[in-house]
Amino acid sequence: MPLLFRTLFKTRGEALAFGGFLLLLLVVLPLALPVFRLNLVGKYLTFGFVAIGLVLLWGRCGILSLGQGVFFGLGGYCMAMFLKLEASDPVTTAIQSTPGIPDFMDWNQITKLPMYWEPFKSLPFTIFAIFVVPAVIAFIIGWALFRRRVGGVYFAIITQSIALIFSLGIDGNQGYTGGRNGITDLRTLCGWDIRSENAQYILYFLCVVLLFTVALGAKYIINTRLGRVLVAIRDREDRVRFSGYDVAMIRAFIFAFAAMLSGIGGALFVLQVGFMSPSIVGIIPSIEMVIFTAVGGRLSVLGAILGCLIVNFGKTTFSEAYPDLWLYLMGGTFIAVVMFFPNGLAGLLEKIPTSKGKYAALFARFKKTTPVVTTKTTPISDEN
Amino acid sequence: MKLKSLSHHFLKVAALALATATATAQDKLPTAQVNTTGLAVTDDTVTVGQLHSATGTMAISETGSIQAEQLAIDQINAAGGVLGRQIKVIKEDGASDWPTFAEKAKKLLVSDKVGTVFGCWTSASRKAVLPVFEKENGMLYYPTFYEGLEQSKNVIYTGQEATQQIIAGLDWIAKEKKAKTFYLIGSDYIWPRTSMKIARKHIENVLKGTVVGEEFYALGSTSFGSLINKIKLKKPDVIYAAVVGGSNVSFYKQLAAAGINASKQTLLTISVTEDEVLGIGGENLAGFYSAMKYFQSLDNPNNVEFVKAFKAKYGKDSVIGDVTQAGYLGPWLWKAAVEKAKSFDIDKIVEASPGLELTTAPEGYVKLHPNHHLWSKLRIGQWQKDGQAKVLYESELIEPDPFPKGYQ
Amino acid sequence: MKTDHDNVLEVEDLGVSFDGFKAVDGFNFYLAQNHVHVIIGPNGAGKTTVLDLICGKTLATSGSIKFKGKELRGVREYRIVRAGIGRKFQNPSIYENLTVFENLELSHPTGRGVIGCLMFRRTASIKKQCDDVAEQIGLADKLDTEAGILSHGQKQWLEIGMLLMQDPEIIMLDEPVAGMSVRERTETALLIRKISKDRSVIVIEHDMEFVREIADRVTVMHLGKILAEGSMEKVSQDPKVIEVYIGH
Amino acid sequence: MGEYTSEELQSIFIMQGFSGLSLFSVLLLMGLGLALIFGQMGVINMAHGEFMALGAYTVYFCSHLTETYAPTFGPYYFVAAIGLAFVVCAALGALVEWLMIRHLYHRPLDTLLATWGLSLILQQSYRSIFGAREVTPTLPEWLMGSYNVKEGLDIPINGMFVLGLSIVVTIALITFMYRSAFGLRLRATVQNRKMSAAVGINTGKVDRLAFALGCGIAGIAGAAFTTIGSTGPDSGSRYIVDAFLVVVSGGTASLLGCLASAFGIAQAQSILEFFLEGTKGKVATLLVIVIALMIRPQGLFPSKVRGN
Repeated sequence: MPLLFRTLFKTRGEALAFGGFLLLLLVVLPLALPVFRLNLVGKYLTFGFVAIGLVLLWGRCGILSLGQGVFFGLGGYCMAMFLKLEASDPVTTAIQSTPGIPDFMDWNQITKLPMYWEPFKSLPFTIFAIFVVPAVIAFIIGWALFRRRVGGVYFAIITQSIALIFSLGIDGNQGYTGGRNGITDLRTLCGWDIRSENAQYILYFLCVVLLFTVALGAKYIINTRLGRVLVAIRDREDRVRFSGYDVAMIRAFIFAFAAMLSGIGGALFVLQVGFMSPSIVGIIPSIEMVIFTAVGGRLSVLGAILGCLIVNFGKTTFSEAYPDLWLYLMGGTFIAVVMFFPNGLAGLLEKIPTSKGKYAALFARFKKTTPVVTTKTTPISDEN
Repeated sequence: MKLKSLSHHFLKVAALALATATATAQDKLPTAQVNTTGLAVTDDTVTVGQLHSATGTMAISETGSIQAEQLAIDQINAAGGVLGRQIKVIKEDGASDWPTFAEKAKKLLVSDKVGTVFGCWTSASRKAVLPVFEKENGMLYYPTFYEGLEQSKNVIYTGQEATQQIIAGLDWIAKEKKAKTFYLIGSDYIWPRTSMKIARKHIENVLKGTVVGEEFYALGSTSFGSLINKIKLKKPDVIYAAVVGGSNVSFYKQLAAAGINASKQTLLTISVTEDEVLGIGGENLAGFYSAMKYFQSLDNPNNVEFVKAFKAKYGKDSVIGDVTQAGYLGPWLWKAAVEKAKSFDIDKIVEASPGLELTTAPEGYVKLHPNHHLWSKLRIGQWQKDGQAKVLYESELIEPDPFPKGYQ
Repeated sequence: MKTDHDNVLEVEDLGVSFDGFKAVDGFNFYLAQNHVHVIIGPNGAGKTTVLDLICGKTLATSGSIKFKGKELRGVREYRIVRAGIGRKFQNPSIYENLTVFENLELSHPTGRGVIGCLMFRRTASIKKQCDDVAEQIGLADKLDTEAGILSHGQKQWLEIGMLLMQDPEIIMLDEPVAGMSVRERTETALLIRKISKDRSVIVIEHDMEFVREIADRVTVMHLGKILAEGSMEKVSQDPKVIEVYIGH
Repeated sequence: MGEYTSEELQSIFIMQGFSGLSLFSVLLLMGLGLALIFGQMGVINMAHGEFMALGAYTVYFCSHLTETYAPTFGPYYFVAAIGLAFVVCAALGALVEWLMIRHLYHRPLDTLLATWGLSLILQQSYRSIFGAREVTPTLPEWLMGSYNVKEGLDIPINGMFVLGLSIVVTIALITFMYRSAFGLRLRATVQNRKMSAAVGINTGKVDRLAFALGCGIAGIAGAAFTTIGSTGPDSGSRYIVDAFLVVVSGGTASLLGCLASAFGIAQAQSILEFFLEGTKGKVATLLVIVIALMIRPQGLFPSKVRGN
C-alpha cells in the first residue's frame, strides 16, 4: 500500500490537494448546493474525463487532438441509445405509426429498429460498448496516423476534420441518429427514474467517484515508466524510437485510452443531462474541452478537473450576468493562459511558494528575441 | 420617446385590459390567491424568463424574437401589468448550444421560479428543454414555425406547425402557376425534412404532381453550384425551398448568379422572412414567393401600430419577420390566459388557454386550439427589391394539426 | 572480401535517391565483429544518410542490409534497435529534464511495450546496470544531476551510455567528438576502444587524429559512393582520397 | 440519363465544369493566405476565417458609406473596397503578430490555440459592432446575374469575378515571392532561419510581413465572398475547415501544393455533390480527404528539405 501511495503521489502536498478536492466534491458541495446546481457540477465533471485524457495525450505526450468530442459523443450516444430504447416501449409510443421504436425513427418513416440498435437493448452490452467503441475507433485512427508520423498541427487539423465529419454524419442520418435534435427525452435506467432528485444525487456521486478513480489511474500512468516515456516522446521523439520503443504504438494506446475516458464522460453526461445531441460532439465543443484542460493545467490531472469546473462555472455565472462580455473574457483568458501560463492554474499554484527567481525564468522565456521554429514543444516544466 | 409614439396603442391595450375585467391597481387579487405553487410572484411583480441565443450561430435568428418579446412585455407593463403586477424579465443566453438551453431552462424554473418562459427558436433547443418543462411543470411560449409532431401541456406554440404553412401554399402555387413538377431543397435537420415529407405527400397524393428532386444540405453549406446545375437539368416548375441560416444567403446569391431568377423560375420558400432578406439582399430574391403567416407589410391597423412601435424602439432600419411577430404574441397570450384564470398557477393557465382569442395580434385574429397551437391564416408574399413582401394571397383561418393523418 | 558470419553487418549495393538526387549509390560495407569502423568523407558525402539507412530512419531505394544474415530493409526502426543496433545522433539527443540516472534507466530494454512500461519496476539489477554504465562513461558522480545542465561532452557520453544500456551488438556514433575539448576527445577515444571489446562500432568523424586513434578500418565516401577502404594508413595514402580532401 | 438531349447534357457538363472551377477559386482564395502563414512559420491561424469576415465587413462598411455619401460612386466602390479590405486585414494581422504570434513561434500548437482565442474575441466584436444579424453589401450591377452563352448555358458573373480575382492574387503572390527582394528574404527564412538571421535578414520583420500578407489575402478573400456568400459574425467559421484541409493536403513546401489541393478538393466535391445528395456529398468529400491524408500525410507536395 505505501508503495502504491508513493507511486501515485510524489509529495505530501499533492496527496493533500487530492484529498481536499475530493472532500470538496463529495461533502462540501452536496451540502452547500441545491440539487439543481449540484447536477450542473456533475455535468461539468463529465468534461473532466475528457480533460484527464487530454492531460495524458496533449500535456504529457504532446499530441493535440481537436476531436475529443467525437469520443465523448460515441460514449454518450451508446448510453443514449440504451435509454431511448427503454423510453420507447410499445405502450408509451402507442400513438406512433410503428409503436416500440424511438419517436424520431417513426417521424422518418422507419418501420423497423435498425440492426445495430438491437444490442443496445442490453445494459451489459451498452456498458461494454461505452468503453470499447471509442477506444477501438481511436486506436484505428491513431495507429493509421502515428505509424505515418503524423503529428503536431497535422494531427490537430485531421482530428478536427473527423469531428466535423462525425457531426455532419449524425445530422445527415436523422432517421437513425436523431439528427440535429439528438436523442432526447430520456427518462429511466432499468426502470429507475434518472430525472428524480434522488437519482441526480446518486448519479453525481457516481460521477465523482468514477472521475477520481480515473484520475488516480491517470496519475498512476504518469508516475510509471509509461508516463516518463510519454514525456520523452513529446520532447525527444527520435531518441525514444532509437531506444527501441514503438512510438506509434504507445501514442495510439494513449490516444485510445484518452478516447475511452472521453466515452465514459459522455455516458455520464447523458445520464445527468437527459439527452444527447450532435452539438456536443462537433468542432467547437472539442476545442472547448482543450480550453478547460489548458486553463486548469495541461500537465496536471487535478488541474484539468479544476479547469473544467472553473471555466464552466464562469460560463454559467458570467454568461447569466453579461452574455456579451463572456466571449471576450473566454477568448482573452485563453490567449493569456497559452501565452503566459502554459501550465495553467496548476502551474501557477505550484509557483506560489517558490522564490522570485522562477517568475523571472517564466517571463524570460517570452522575451527570447530570436524565435526558432521547431516541431517540438519546448520542454515545459514537468513537476506535477 | 417610446411613451409618446406608443400612447395610442397603450390606450387601446389598456381598454382591452379593462374590458377583460381585472387588471387595475384598485381591485388587485392577493398574491396568496393567484400564486399557490410558489412561483416568483409578489404583490407588485411577476418574474418571467426569456431564453434565447444572444450569442453563437443562432443569435442571427433569435435577435428578432428577443426584441419582440421585450416590446410586448414593455407594453403590457405600461398598461398596468398582469393582474396588477409588473413583469420582471430574467434573460438567459442559450448560446446556440442545446445543453446550455436545458441547463438555463432548469435554472429559470427551479432557481428563479419564473411564472413562464418565452423562448427557444430551433427545434433542437425546444426538444432539449421540453423534458425540463414537463418535469418541473413550467410554461414555455415557443415562437417559431416548426415541424409539428409534438404537443405538450407545458408548451404554447405561437408559430405555425408544418401543415398550416405548407398545404395552403402548395395549393396556391399549383393553381396559380399550373405547377406539376417540384424540386424540394432544405437544410439538413428535422424541420425541413419533416416539411418536405409533408410537401411530398401533398404533391403526390393531392396535387397529382411529381417531385423531381429532394435534397438536404448541411447547415452552413456555402457551395450550391452542383445543386443548381441539377435544377437546371431537371427544369422543375417550382423550386420549393427550406434552406436556413447562412446557407440561405449563399443559396440565393448563387441561384441569382446562375441566371435562375423570378422571370424564368418559380420559387416558393417556407424559410425566408424579412430577417433573412436582410442578409440575402432583396435584389437576389425579387419575384420569389414566401409562405408565411405574417409579413411586415400586412395592411391592418394592428400591424401598423405594431410596426410603428417596433421601429420606435429598435430603430427605423429594423425589420420584422414571421417569427418576430409570433414572439410578440407570446406575452400577450400568457397575459390573457393568466387574467382568464385569475391565477399565475401553471395548471390553471393551461386550463384557461384553449379557446383564448387575441384580436389585437399584428397578424390579425388568432385563437388558441386545445392542442396548444394557434388557428392562423397563411399568406403568400412576393419579395420586392426593397426587402419587403407584397402579399398576394391570404387563406382562411387554418386549424392546427400537429399530427396530420395521411402525411406521416 | 570475407562474407562469412564474422561480419555482423553486411551492406550491399545500397542506394537511395531523393527526387532523382542519389544521396547514396552502390554502397558496400562490411562490419567485422568487435571492430571500430570509421566512415569519413567531406560534407555532403552521404555519411549520415548511410547511418539513417541502416537504422531505418530513411528507406533505401535499392540494395540490402543484412544483420547477422537477417534482412533489415523495410524493418521498422524500433525493431532494428531491439535486434541489437544502437544509434547516437550528431547533436546530443538526451532527455534534458530528467536526471542522468533516469536517462539511463529509460534506455534499459526491460518493458518497452505499453504493458511492459506500466509494469516496469526499478529492480536492484537494473539499478546496478545503470551504475555500471555511469561508471564507464565517467558520470558516476552525476547520477542525480539533471541532464540539461551537463557539459556538451558529458551529454555526448550520456547518449553513448544510453546506447550501452541496451547492450547492442552494433553501435553507430555520428560525430561523437564534435565540439569536445582535447582532453574529452582522448577520453572518448578510450571509451570507444573499451566498448568495442564486446561489440562492433561504426563511427562517422572528421577529426583525422581521432580517427587514427580509434579506427580498425576506414571507409572514405565521396558524393554518395565509396572512394576507398582499408586501414587508416592505406587510405590516407590513396591519391584519390588526398585529392578529394585537398581539393576541398 | 436518356431523358435529356445531348445538347442539354453538354451545357450541364460545361456548367458543372465551371462550378468546379468556381469552387476551386473559392478554396484557393481561402487557402492562399493560410498556406503562406503555415509555410512560413508552421502555424495554423485559427482566426483566418475571422480575418475573412473582417474583409467582408469592410466591403459592407464601404457599401454603406458609398450609399450614404457618394451614390454615384456605386458601381466602382467594390474594387476600392477590396483594396481597403486587404489593407485593414493586413494591418490587424501585423498587430496580432506583434502582440501575440511572435512570442509563440517555438510552440506551433499553442499558436493554434491562441489564435482560436483570438477568433472568439473577433467574432464577438463583430457581433457588438455590426449586430448579430447577417448583412449584405449592395453589390454593383455589373457583378450580378449571369452571362448567357446560349439557351440553357449560363455562366455566373460573380463566379467569373472570383475566379479572375483568385488568378490575379495567385500570380501577384507568386511574383512577389519569387521576383522581389522581400520574397527572397522570406524564402530564405523558411529554409534556414538561423542562417538568414546571420546574414543580416531581420527575420522578425519578415515574419511580421508574411503574417500580415497572409491576413491581407484573407481579407481579399472575404471581400470577394460577399458576392457569393453571407456576411455575419460567424460566417468565417463556415470556411475554416475547408481552408485548413486545402492547406494541410497541399503540404508545406510551396504555394503550388495549395493550388493543386484546392483544385483536387474542388473537383471532388463538385462531382460528388452532383451525384450524391446534399450532406452526403460533403461528408464523402471530407472522408476522401481525410483518408488521403492518412495514406499520404505529408500532403501532395511535401517539403524536400533534409530532415534532422
